[in-house]
Amino acid sequence: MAKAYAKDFTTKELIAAFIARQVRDGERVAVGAGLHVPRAGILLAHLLYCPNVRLYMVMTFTNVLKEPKMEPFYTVTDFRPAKWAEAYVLHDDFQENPRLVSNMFVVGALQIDPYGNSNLIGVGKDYRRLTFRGPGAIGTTSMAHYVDRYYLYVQSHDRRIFVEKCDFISTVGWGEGGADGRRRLGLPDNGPTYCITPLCLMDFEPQTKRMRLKSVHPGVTVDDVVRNTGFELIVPDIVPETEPPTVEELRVLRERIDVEGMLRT
Amino acid sequence: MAKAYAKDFTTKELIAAFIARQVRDGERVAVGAGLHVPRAGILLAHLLYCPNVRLYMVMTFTNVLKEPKMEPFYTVTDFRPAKWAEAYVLHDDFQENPRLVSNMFVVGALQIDPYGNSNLIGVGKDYRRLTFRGPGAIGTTSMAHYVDRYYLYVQSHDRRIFVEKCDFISTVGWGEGGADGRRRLGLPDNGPTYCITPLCLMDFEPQTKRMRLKSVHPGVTVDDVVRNTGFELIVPDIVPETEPPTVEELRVLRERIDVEGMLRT
Amino acid sequence: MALERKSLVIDEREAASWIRDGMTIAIGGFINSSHPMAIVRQIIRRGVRGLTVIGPASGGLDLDLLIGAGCVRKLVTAYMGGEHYCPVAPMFRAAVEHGELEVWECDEGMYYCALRAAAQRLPFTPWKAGIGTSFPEVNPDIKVFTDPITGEPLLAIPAIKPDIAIIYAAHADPYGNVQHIGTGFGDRALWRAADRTIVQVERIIPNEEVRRNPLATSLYGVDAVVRAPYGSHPFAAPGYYIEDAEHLREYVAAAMTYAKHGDRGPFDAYLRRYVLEPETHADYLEVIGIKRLISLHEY
Amino acid sequence: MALERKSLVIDEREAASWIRDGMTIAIGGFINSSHPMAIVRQIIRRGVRGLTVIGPASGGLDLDLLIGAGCVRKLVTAYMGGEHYCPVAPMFRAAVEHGELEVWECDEGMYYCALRAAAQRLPFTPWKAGIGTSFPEVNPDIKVFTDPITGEPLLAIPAIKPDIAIIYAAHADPYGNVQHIGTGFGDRALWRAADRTIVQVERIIPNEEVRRNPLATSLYGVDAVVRAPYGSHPFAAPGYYIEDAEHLREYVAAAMTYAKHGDRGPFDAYLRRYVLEPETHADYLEVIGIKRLISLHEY
Repeated sequence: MAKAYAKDFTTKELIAAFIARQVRDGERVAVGAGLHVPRAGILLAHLLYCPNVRLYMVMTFTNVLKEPKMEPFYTVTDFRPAKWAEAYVLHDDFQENPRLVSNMFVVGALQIDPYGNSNLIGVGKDYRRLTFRGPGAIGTTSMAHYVDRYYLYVQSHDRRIFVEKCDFISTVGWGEGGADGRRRLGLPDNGPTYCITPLCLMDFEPQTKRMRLKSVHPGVTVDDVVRNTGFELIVPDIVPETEPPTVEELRVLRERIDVEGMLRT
Repeated sequence: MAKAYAKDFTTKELIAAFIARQVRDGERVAVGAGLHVPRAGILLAHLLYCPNVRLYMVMTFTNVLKEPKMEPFYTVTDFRPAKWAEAYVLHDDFQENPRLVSNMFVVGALQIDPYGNSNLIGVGKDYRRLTFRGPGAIGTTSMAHYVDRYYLYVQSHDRRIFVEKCDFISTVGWGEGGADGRRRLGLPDNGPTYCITPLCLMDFEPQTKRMRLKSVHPGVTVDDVVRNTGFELIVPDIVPETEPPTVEELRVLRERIDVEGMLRT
Repeated sequence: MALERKSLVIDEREAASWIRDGMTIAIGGFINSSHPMAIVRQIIRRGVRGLTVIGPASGGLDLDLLIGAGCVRKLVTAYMGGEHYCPVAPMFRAAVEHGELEVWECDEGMYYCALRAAAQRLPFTPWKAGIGTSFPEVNPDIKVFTDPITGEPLLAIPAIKPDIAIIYAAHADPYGNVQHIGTGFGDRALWRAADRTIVQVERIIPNEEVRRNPLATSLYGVDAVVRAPYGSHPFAAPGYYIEDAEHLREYVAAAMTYAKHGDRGPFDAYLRRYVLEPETHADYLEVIGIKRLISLHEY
Repeated sequence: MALERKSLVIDEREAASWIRDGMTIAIGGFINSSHPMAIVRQIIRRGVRGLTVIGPASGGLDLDLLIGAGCVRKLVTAYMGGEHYCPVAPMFRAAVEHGELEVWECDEGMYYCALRAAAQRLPFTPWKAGIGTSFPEVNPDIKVFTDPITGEPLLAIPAIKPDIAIIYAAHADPYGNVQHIGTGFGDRALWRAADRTIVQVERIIPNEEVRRNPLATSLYGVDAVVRAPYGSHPFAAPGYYIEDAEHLREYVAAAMTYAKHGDRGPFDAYLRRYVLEPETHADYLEVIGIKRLISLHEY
């Protein structure tokens, strides 16, 4: 049966549907509080496709299959969603085996280079006198190391973010590139899978591990992407449009997950 | 006021009273299940002198000041004494900071050398074909490292235990001796304080860190000790008798701690 | 004569008096929740200077306030922000950009390695995540070394030892048995690493209540207990109240005026009104007002 | 069509079928308590050989039985005994003295270092306690190395990774949320280190009961759950029953006959009667008898 795609949706809803397709049933998946779009995508996967996902949410593990709708929460320390908890996760215990917390992870960034190395530390040539001090790496360095796959996710797409070289690297991507870019560093081969932006999806070309345009979101041209990317992007001859959410996905997203409409703006 | 010493007591009760004098108020003290005499000594200290001791007992922390009498227990996994628990201690968490579990520790041994190095691994020249396989180190190697002071404790005193050289060392004492015996190994200066046996108490002479006779138990001669020790012991000119329990200590021991009389045999 | 256990209860003034210039202190909680604010404000009132502060793995605006008040020389943390209230903590950002604050840069995994090394009295613990990043470059305390077993490169994360940890929890008995509501975030790691620990609580409970649920005892024995109802305000307290969004927005607006425009006026006014002028925690609560406080009760 | 969560409940036969010759398996509990005996006995029935067994930090007579039954090639543990029932586990002692069993010699601190390294996917973690002892000599996997920061000597304790951990707990829901009664000893460390975990429980409880007390959830998600009432017998089960002292004495007497006199008769008779002849865990319980079982209820 052909999928019934939705026609009227926002870019945020489109991205949530993409993220939903990345989740695999039975996995553990960390659900951030601050990143509303990835959170909605993971919950969408859970409610529609992955009943056995174990959600790591506000420092608890849970499964919300039976929840008719999710109330919103905005901070990782909001204790109210812990009412759904099946287990508490002590944050210090977490580091004993981060794989028990999540199989996939979403990493934000101030800067991203062509090989998917990313920076949350700050911007400036001199670490002792940064021109912009970032929030810090949070747990991204370690989580990206332990999960099976991670996703770069930014909420704007411009040449300040996508740069030839990050001023600092807080989470390693494919290193200096090449099929063995990570193995040369002595690291496992779990570099970033996709880079998700408000304009497009990008992946990494297997031989060079350089960023490659994979699809553009509706209304965005390849030129829009190229113009707003500060390094040379690999652009295939044919660049499809990003797969839209289905009618069912959009319904569940709006009725059960994003009840307050944060993704509709 | 002069202490009113008891007259009629067993060697086990004598040792319990000695151990009681080693405990300091406010400390954390691990109470083993299997070693009845040290356990009784620690409980005696708690009930008479150290109301703020935190007892680590059957994997819980507690304070039993208000208990009129302790019921006996024989295994570290007996869950019944956990009824007194103020906290549970996960055994894996324990190793995160062993000092949070105990400030003092009692170490048993199959063999002990003149510098207080001790062996729980086994007896034999070839580790691959031991003539007697011991129980293993348990946690003694690590606990003795972390506590402020530790005590060697054996339930018999003979030349098979007190040997010139241990076949294997599972808990390091004063190394190869000398005032800097442990510092030369890169270790802190918390080697064994006393060695407690059914015949006597021994300490370690400060310059050589060799074992030295400190006191003999009632009815034991210096010669009894020397004859049953397989290495040359430092014997001072005057060797006093071990300080007996007080009347009050003996009463509390018998009425509230050793109710089943294990120390009276 | 029956022996009695000694109460470890002190007030926030005595607790803050343990903190002296130049010490290394750890402050518990997580971003917008569970900070021992009665003690933090008293530390500011006392004018303590030159502190090395170990925040939670992810630090919040409590640390930002301490930085803005001039108490902090060096900060150990993997994140400094207020989530949706502000992406980067403003006074932190300004102090770093002006070269006035040293940061011990790490991620959360490395942070717990450093605390575990301190707790285990080890010089370091190894970590793999971070190979290929800038951490060993921006934090020279972190060394790349060769694993003695496999020969692969690893990071050596050195021990960081707090002289004193100051932790917020829901309850404690007078003898220092502490019970958190919820997970307690990384508070146990701070307690394990520190030489001494002070815990600030909403309520002091009887020892009998601790014994009723020993599974809930999160820190089995601390050195002092401070009672301060609403003591995490303006941050959340699991089981008691949510964060005071309006107050946090007021703080962020004041601090951002400095971070963006270099004007300390609004921040200093905040500091005077909420920290320096109230003499005690109870005085602070009067400034906030009971109406606001009860509006935050969790539901 | 409403989606449903998948039950992870299997029986002890299926659980034991996960264990294959030559695997590295971890078995939970502590000395005389909390061993997954229904699965252990089924492993013996299946005649599995060449196992590397990671016991608890301090191992008990459950492992002694596995050794006596010929399943074990190598054992990782810091202690092997039965406390006052027997100071050294008899079949263990005999196997070592005959050169038939390899021991990965460690103390409890080193044991958790090895498991943590496995859980954290690190080649090793460092440990200071043990410098000056025979451990690096009798266990060549443990290396003395020089700390890259201070230059002091340290032990490198290498990772030991269980393919499968088999753990006993009081309760689990059908989805693998596990709740211990009591501390759970070091079971969490085994679960964290292992690739897969099977938990054997007294009772399977509804998910709603798990949610009623999430603080009690000790292992948040395992791969399979086996229901086996009285499943730790003859060992204790916190909250359910104490150890069966009479049965343990019977075992020790049989095993000691071999250890002291080289006569396997009584041990083999024990093995036949209690392990090989009963086809299932329920059959084993019939051999023990309900009268004996209810006499062990904790009080």
